[in-house]
Amino acid sequence: MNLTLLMYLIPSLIMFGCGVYGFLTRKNMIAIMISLELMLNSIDINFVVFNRYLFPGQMEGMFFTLFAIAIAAAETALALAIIINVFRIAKDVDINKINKLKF
Amino acid sequence: MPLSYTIAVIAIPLLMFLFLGLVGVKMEKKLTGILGCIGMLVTTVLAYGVALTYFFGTGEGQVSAEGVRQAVTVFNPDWLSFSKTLVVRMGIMLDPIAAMMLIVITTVSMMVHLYSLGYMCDHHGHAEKGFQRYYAFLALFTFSMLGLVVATNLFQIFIFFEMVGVSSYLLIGFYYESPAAIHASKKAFIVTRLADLFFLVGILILSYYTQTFDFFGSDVNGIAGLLDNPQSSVAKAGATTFMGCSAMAWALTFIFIGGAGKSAMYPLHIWLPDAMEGPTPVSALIHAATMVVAGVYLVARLFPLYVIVQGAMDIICVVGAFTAFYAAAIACVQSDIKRALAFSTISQIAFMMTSLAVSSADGKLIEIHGGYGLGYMASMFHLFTHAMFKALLFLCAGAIIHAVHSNENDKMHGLHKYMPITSFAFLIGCLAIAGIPPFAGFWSKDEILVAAYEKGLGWGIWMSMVAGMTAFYMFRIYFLIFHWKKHEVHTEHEPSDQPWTMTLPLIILATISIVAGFVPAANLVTWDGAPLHTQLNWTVAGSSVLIACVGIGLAYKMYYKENTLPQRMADSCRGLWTAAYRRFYMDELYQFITHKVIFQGICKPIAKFDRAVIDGFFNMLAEVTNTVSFGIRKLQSGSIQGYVYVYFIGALLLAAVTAMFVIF
Amino acid sequence: MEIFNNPLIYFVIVPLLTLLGLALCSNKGIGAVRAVAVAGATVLVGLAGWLVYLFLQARGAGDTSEMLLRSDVVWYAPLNIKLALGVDGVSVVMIVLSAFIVFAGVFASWKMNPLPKQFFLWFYLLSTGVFGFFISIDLFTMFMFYEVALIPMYLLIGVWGSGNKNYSAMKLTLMLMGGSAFLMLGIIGIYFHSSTDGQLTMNILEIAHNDAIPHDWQLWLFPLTFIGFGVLGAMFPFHTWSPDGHASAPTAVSMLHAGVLMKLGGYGCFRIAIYLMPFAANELGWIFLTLTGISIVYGAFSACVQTDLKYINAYSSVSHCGMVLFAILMFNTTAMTGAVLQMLSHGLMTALFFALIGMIYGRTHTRDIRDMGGMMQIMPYLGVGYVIAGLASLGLPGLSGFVAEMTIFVGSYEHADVFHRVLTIAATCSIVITAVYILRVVGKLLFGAVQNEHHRELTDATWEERLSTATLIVCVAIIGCFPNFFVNIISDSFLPIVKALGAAI
Amino acid sequence: MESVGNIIMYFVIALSIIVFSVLTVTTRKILRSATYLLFVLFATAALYFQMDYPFLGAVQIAVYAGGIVVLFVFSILLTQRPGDDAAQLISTRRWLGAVAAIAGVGVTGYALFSYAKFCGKQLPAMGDIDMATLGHFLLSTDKWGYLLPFEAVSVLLLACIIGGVVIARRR
Repeated sequence: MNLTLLMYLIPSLIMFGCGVYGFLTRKNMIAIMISLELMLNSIDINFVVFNRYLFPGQMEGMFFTLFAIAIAAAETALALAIIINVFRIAKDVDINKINKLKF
Repeated sequence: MPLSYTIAVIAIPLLMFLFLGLVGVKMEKKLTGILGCIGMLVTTVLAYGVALTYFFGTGEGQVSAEGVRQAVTVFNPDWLSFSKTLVVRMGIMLDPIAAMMLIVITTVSMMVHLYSLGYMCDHHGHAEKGFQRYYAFLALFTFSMLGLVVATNLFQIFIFFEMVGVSSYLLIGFYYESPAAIHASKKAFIVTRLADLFFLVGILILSYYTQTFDFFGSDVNGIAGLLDNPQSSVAKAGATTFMGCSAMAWALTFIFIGGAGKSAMYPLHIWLPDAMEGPTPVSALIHAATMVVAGVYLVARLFPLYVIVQGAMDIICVVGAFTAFYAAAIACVQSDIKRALAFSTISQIAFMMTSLAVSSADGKLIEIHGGYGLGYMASMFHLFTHAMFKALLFLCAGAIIHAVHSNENDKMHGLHKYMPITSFAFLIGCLAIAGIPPFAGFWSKDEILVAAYEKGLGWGIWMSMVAGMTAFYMFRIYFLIFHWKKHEVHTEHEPSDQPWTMTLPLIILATISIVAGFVPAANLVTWDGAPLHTQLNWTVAGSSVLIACVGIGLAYKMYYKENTLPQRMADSCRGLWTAAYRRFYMDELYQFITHKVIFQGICKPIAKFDRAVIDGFFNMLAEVTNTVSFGIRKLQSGSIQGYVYVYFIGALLLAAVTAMFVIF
Repeated sequence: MEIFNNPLIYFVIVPLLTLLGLALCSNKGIGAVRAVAVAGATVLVGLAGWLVYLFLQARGAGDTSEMLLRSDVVWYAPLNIKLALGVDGVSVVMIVLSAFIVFAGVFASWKMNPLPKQFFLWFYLLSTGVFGFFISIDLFTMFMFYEVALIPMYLLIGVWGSGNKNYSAMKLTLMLMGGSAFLMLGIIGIYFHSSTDGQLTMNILEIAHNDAIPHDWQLWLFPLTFIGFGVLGAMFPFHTWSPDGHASAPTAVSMLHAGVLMKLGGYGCFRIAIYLMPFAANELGWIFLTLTGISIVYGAFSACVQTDLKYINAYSSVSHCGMVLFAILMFNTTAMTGAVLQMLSHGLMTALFFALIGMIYGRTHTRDIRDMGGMMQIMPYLGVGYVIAGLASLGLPGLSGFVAEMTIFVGSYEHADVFHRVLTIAATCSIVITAVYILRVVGKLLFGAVQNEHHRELTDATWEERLSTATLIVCVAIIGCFPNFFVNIISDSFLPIVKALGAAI
Repeated sequence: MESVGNIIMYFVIALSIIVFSVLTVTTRKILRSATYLLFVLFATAALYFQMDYPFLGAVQIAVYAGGIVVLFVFSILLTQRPGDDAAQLISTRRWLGAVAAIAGVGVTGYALFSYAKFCGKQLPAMGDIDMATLGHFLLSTDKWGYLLPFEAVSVLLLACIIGGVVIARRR
């Protein structure tokens, strides 16, 4: 039995699907962020796997993942700051109830 | 120019109108009336001077070598230039009929001005409300009518047609608080306006082909006028035909319709009886003597064209003859004195129209110089005499109405004892209109009958019959008012002859009615200016006097003393009598057409269509935009998950499609 | 600067200075506002008189150039947009008309309430647009001033209007803006075909002389521009803004709108649509001629059954303005002269009508003729004014309406084509229908018994109202009595247009 | 042929990724959700190690597992009252989400499987990446150098820090 490229892509794909599901269904903004992390992570895996399998001598995929992690960290930090701020004002983190700016 | 002071004849009434209209309102009522009378008196004197100078003077350009009176254009400035050739000028032109009309208009107008001083006051001699306005309007009317008759071109006639129409509207509606007066004035204006529309279309057609409005060309533009050479004018428009008639025939017919509206020819007569809602002197001036003959004057003015275009003449002839009879028949049963006189006026004007139209009876006569001028002369002569005695009759009627405060015959009866002067004046008027020699009407009507007999025996007999009816209905009115039975006094004071301001005009007009027949009209008022040699046709004259006497006798028998004969006769043909009394339901017909067809059937649907369909369409555009906008707004929900969902599905579809392309 | 030597520019500068003056006035107290507004209007009337003098003098001295008092200032060089000024006879009379109506309008809105200062500000901004439109001969500048004249209308109706004012203001503005959208497309199209040698231009004279617009483009651009202006000229079926708009607008705005703004439509139609695209005008003229013919009769019939005074006049305007466009489409000097006379006449007498209606409405607080009657006894001055306006409208000789209508009818009938002449005869029918609705409203409103006893306590016109109406009545009478003076000024202006039309067949 | 240890390792990683991913998005307790995310991130880190990218695995653990998840936990604790359950989801919403997710997985999976040959590639051999090389690449301006993104990210992080401070500061 060989560990093929496909075998690594499948968990990543499922992780991404879960992320999509979570993002679409959750109401809590933090949960949505968590789902977002899942999706990001699955993409990171893909980059790494493709890099490793297809271009083993190079490191583009790895670096891309590296930067993605860094940016994701920044983004998450900022998003969470906003969420907490919103919570302070609206006393809620339900995305459907935060519609004061809608119209 | 010896006649240049004619402009004063026109200008004084206009200035009087402006003065009385703008300043007079602030002045003492009686004073404005007296000022009006003085102004009118000056005008009258000047007009007589002009007319006499024209008829008997031998000034330059007035009479040609053959003794033919020429039309004199006193002045003729441009007023409105449509194009290089089509120019409307406002001028003064004198020819026999214009000069005659000057006399008619100023005389009657003078009498009415004077008469109104008394009539427009209540019994205590206080002037009525709006006295100044009344005199202003009278001046306006006089101005318009004078402007009309001295017109140098067709368009000027049209302009003053409109002006007299408006003055008539204002004067009929003088008592603007009474609904009947408003209604009558509106009706008069709209009916004549409708006729004017045809007049306008006629002018448009005519001017399109002849490229001129002027009757006579002048040195200024070098373009021949309409009447300089009628044959060529007709030839210009003769070639073009539309529905079988030449353009000229259409034009002349339309112009006649315009005249028929003013002259109350059937079926455009309906406004005239209602116009009697105006003050009686106004009826005498406008609706008996002057404005209503404007149509006759118009046809007479264009007579050289009409004689060539036989088709148009035939229409005039038929309309005139029918109207004469129709109106006479209605006049026989009317109970309102002014209405009866109004129908009598219609009938008499129709006489004039017919007389004009029978002039060209025989094609051969056109060749023979002067052969067909008899009817024309007769018509103008009758216009003159009729104006005098009809004004007299109306003024008498006014005096009577002023005395008994009613228009209805059954409030009058037996007034001879109380108002002898009025009675005599009225009798003279009746004799004149009935055609009893030596009163004025005899001479003119006789000529008309001769002309009609010349056209054909049938026409002659028909007109003689109508003449007989005229005698009958006039004396019916006379006997019913002044005899029939003893007068029952309805008001607090007995009726009596009116003050001198009202009686004097009666006497003057009665005198004119007696002597006017001896005016040598045949020498003065002919279509081409050349004297016409006529002699009394004793057969026609004798028979018409006989017929008139029969009519009078019949009226005497039926109406001199109270009896039941008229009632029995009315009962015996109840349907006919009612129909005649209701004026053969013409008013109802018009009412139906205007209200049911035009107002309810056209105007209302159009107004609804406008609001519902056209406005609805634009509102719908707005509505659709609004709806779509609100629909689209929902997509902008602000829900991030919704956006992602849509985005994700879209991306998936795109991926699926791409995948398919790549894989297969 | 060179341009300040041109008297025309002052027709824009004076309203702008008046705007400035008004802006400096205090918000409280109406006296200063009135003084500034009256001063501005008086200066404008004086300027208009001076312009007529200059014009007659130039023409009298034998200057036969198409446009007088020309001057060009480059505005935006890359697109060759210039502030091109110039007037011919038509512009001169339109400017005079506008000046008089602004003058009368100021007095008609003497007691404007609330916010008089702001009202006059917008009022003068509108005037600026109107005057600017008439003095400029550059497409871009004209369009700009056109928009300047349109936009204030929204606020003037929306803020100072009556009745269903928001709806009307919105409807009026949207429809006119829709029209100007068409117009802008047309103008851009004209611009890009304005010349064959690559030097594109916005100047009307140059475009007309280049005669470079290809025929197939003309067939597209002509309807766009004609409809664009036709909407403003209340052409059937784009007239529906007019009844609602007029009904809601305050008096002076109705006056200015019906009196001047609607004239922009007719003016633009011949100055831009017909003059620049004579081929398409000949080809497609009959379509618009039919529409305008419908307008004339349709508007008149609709007016017969209205009960609101302003609606009657709005529909009557549809009929009369239809006549303007109708005559313009007859393509001969006489009819086109008639069209301009009709613009003058309609401008003055509709302004008079709206002024009187505003004054009556201000007293009775109703415009429904069924609720009124016998006004002649109560307010004779206004009553007489109304009768004169009515008589002018139905074409009494001696007042302006007659002269204009007759010139139109005679000119239209001179057209050799049978179709045109039949339409002319159909259009003449409107003189009867006009008489019907005018007499109907005069009879119901002024004559008869007093319907409402409270109306007996109403007063007659005040001095400023008398001044406002008398100005207009005198103008109407002057045109009606001395038409040749105006015809002589106007008619030569159409020679180039008629020549272009003749050459393009 | 892979070593059995590697294969077992793979299955452990794959299963934990799948199971914990699903649990992350299905659990109704938000704190648990964050915990499961932590497990997913650990599994991912393990995967990186297996791929012979130890540095990346270390970064994953340090930044993600160590930083972000802690942030999550803190913010959950700040916004959530203890014992709060997420509200029951509306079923239509759940179904729609599921459909979208499954469709996405389906489409992508289909694409993957239709490239089975390509996907069946074996793990090629790769030399060790030492930290020196990595550092050179990160800070070089040569063709494969990443100095610019590196600096960009550092500026981003700075901006992020400032932004976080500004946003979270109590006014």
